[in-house]
Amino acid sequence: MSHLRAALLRLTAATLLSFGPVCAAEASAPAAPPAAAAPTSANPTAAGASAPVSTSAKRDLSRYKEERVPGGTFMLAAYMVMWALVAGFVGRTLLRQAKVEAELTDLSERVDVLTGHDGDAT
Amino acid sequence: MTVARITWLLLKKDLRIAARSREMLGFTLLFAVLCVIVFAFGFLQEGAATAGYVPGVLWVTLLFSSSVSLLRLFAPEEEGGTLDLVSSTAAGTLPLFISKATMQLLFTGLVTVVVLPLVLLFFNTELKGFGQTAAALGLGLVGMATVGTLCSALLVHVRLREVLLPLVLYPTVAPLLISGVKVTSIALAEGEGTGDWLTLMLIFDLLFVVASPWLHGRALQR
Amino acid sequence: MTTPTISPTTSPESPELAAAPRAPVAMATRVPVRTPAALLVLLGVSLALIEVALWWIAARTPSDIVLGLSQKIFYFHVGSAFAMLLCLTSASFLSLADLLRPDDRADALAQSLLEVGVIFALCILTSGPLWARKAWGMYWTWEPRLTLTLLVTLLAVSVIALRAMSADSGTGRRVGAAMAVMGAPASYLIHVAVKWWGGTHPQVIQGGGIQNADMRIAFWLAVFGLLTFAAALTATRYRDLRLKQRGRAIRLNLSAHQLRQRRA
Amino acid sequence: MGRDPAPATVVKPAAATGAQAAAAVLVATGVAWAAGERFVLLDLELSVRAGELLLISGHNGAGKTSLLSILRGAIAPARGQVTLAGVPLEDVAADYLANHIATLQHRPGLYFDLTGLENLALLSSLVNQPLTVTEASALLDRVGLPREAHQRRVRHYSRGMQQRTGLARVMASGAAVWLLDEPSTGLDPAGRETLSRVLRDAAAAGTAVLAISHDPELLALADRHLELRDGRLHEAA
Repeated sequence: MSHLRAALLRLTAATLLSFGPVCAAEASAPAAPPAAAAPTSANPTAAGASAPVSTSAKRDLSRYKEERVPGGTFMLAAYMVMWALVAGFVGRTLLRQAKVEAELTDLSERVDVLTGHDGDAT
Repeated sequence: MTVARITWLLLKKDLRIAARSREMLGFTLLFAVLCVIVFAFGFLQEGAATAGYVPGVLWVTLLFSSSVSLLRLFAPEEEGGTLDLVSSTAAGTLPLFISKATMQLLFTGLVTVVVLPLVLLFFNTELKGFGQTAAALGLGLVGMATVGTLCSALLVHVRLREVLLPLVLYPTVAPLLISGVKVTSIALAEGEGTGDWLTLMLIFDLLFVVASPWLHGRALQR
Repeated sequence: MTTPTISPTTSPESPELAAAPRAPVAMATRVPVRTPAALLVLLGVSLALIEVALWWIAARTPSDIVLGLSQKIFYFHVGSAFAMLLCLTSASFLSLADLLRPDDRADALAQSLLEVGVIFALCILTSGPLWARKAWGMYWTWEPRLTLTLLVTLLAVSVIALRAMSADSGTGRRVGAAMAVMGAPASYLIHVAVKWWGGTHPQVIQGGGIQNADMRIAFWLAVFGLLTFAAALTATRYRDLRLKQRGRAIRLNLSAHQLRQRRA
Repeated sequence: MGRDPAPATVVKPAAATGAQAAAAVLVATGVAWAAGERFVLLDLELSVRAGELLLISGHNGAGKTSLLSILRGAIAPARGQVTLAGVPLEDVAADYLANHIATLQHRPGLYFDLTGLENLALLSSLVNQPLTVTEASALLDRVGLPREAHQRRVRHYSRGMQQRTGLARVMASGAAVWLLDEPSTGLDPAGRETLSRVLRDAAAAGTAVLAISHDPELLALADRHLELRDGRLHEAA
């Protein structure tokens, strides 16, 4: 089980580490109008050539100038919640599995006592 | 032949019981009327209920009242302990399913006949595109009755089924509900292009009508 | 990993019971009591893919002109959606198989797939609105794909709750399986909802695909990473459920043993 | 009476291996059933012969009702099997089973919003033994249901009257095996008298009658009396 736990920790750490600088960059950048959003610091080369996701064309851009939704923070929040959900599920699974395994050990001991087998009879 | 004969026997019995316990039908109708009134209150804007809500109110009222009657659909069998007797006939569980689905269809049909004019009246709307609306309602009711009967039958022996029934029923009939609302709003606005939606409803109906009795038989086998 | 070893010889199954024509519950075949190596490999591969994908998204993919960083949720959002649809539809099919021919393995697998599917559905239902706040200006719209996803998630949750409530009764199992089967059309509809109902959901994959090479790489890395991760989670849950079935069978056998001792 | 309530020849006995085996209609071998993770019935053996009145007793929770459910094929045993005339129950079609095994459980198996007569007419046609009104009426007379009650709804019957009508339904089914769970519940002394007479007559006509009961009146009448203890059946003292 320790493999799983370690892997999960690593994953979470990696998420935070990889997004940390990106978000810091956005947070510190002056609130520029989004239409002119600068390429992020982590990504100087590709941004110029990049095409935005196809849906952006139709959008009314004026609203974003006023609203300034902190997209980066939202993205980070989304990733955090997603990993928290998965981690919660995995944690619960591990707990349940540990319980089932303990129960099985206990049961096999009881069975051994009843049937007169040695514990390690294979 | 056996299927038809036994189905008729069971249906006749259900009709007789329904006629003797008319309260059930009466209360369901009252509930449906109450639903419409509450919706009218809820959607009151500047002293008038807005016509744009008519399709939604109509379909949701039908869905709610059909859940109410679905919860009572197998009550006669449960009360007297006859479920085993009527589900092991020479034609299997099919007659039971058909008779119950027919009962549910008749029931919701009656509710619709009362609710539709009432909604139009309360929301100050004229009935336009009657043919399309009727077709959508017909298809929607058939689908809702078959899936509903299946849900009701599945949950007969399940605790907390009052809560579980909507949880199964609503996602399953969601396609019918969404297209029904679409068709009704297009028809009321005398718009074009209900054909695709009606076809979609027909496809789902066919799927439900074929799959529901089969699943019913599989899930309730010994 | 520390796991108990239960050898077949320690089973209290007496010969005449073993020869009985019907197995009681879940006696069927071998249960993997040791965590299989394949599972660990699967887990390692998925985590590696996910980490590479994360790095790629953070370092290589461009930022959207309008959406800024919030667009970067897209990769894992769509990956989770793939995983959810795959999990829930296969759960429906396995439930159908279990209805046709009861099989403890199909049942356990369907259960684990449902649970993992719900987890990914919850991921979508949080990442989606957070993206939509920036893109559509609101957290939630009654858009067909969103609505259907929510409905199907509720259905899956109620199936899981029903199973938890009805313990190991045959009725609960059959009813739950039938409910899972009934969710299949709705799951399929989520896939085609945007096309049919003309929702506002972006159609990146169906409509045109991704132009930017880095974005495409990040996207497929995330998708395969999440799919393998879902498989690993499912396998873990499945193993757990199988162990549980095994434990139940052993406890039943113990009770048979005790009953016989009392008679003697 | 229009016809015999329990024709004995409906179930063909399996290939005879002896006088006893030939008469055994319903046989349970090695039956086990578990509630949760505990066995309630285990290694249970039982054979019910045509024409006998068999009584089963046992303390509460001993598994009597579960045994009845297994015998009528409503639930599959965890282990072992039950055969009807030599055929395992899981291979018998549901309607064949319904035609050949009639049960009376805690709930009488009647529609509460139908009259006694209507109930008999409907439920007997479902098992291919349709009764005429006269026949149904005669049956209800036989179980001692007052004439004026025939046309009333079962909902307005007393518990004992419902039990009598349920018994009439079992008689009308023409089944070769009767499985009755506490048949004397709610019956007055006259009703018990009637019940004893009906069961004795049915057994005499070749029906295999198995009843769960602690009623001394029935005990005195029974051909065999078994006690369910520790998951098995024992000859009662």
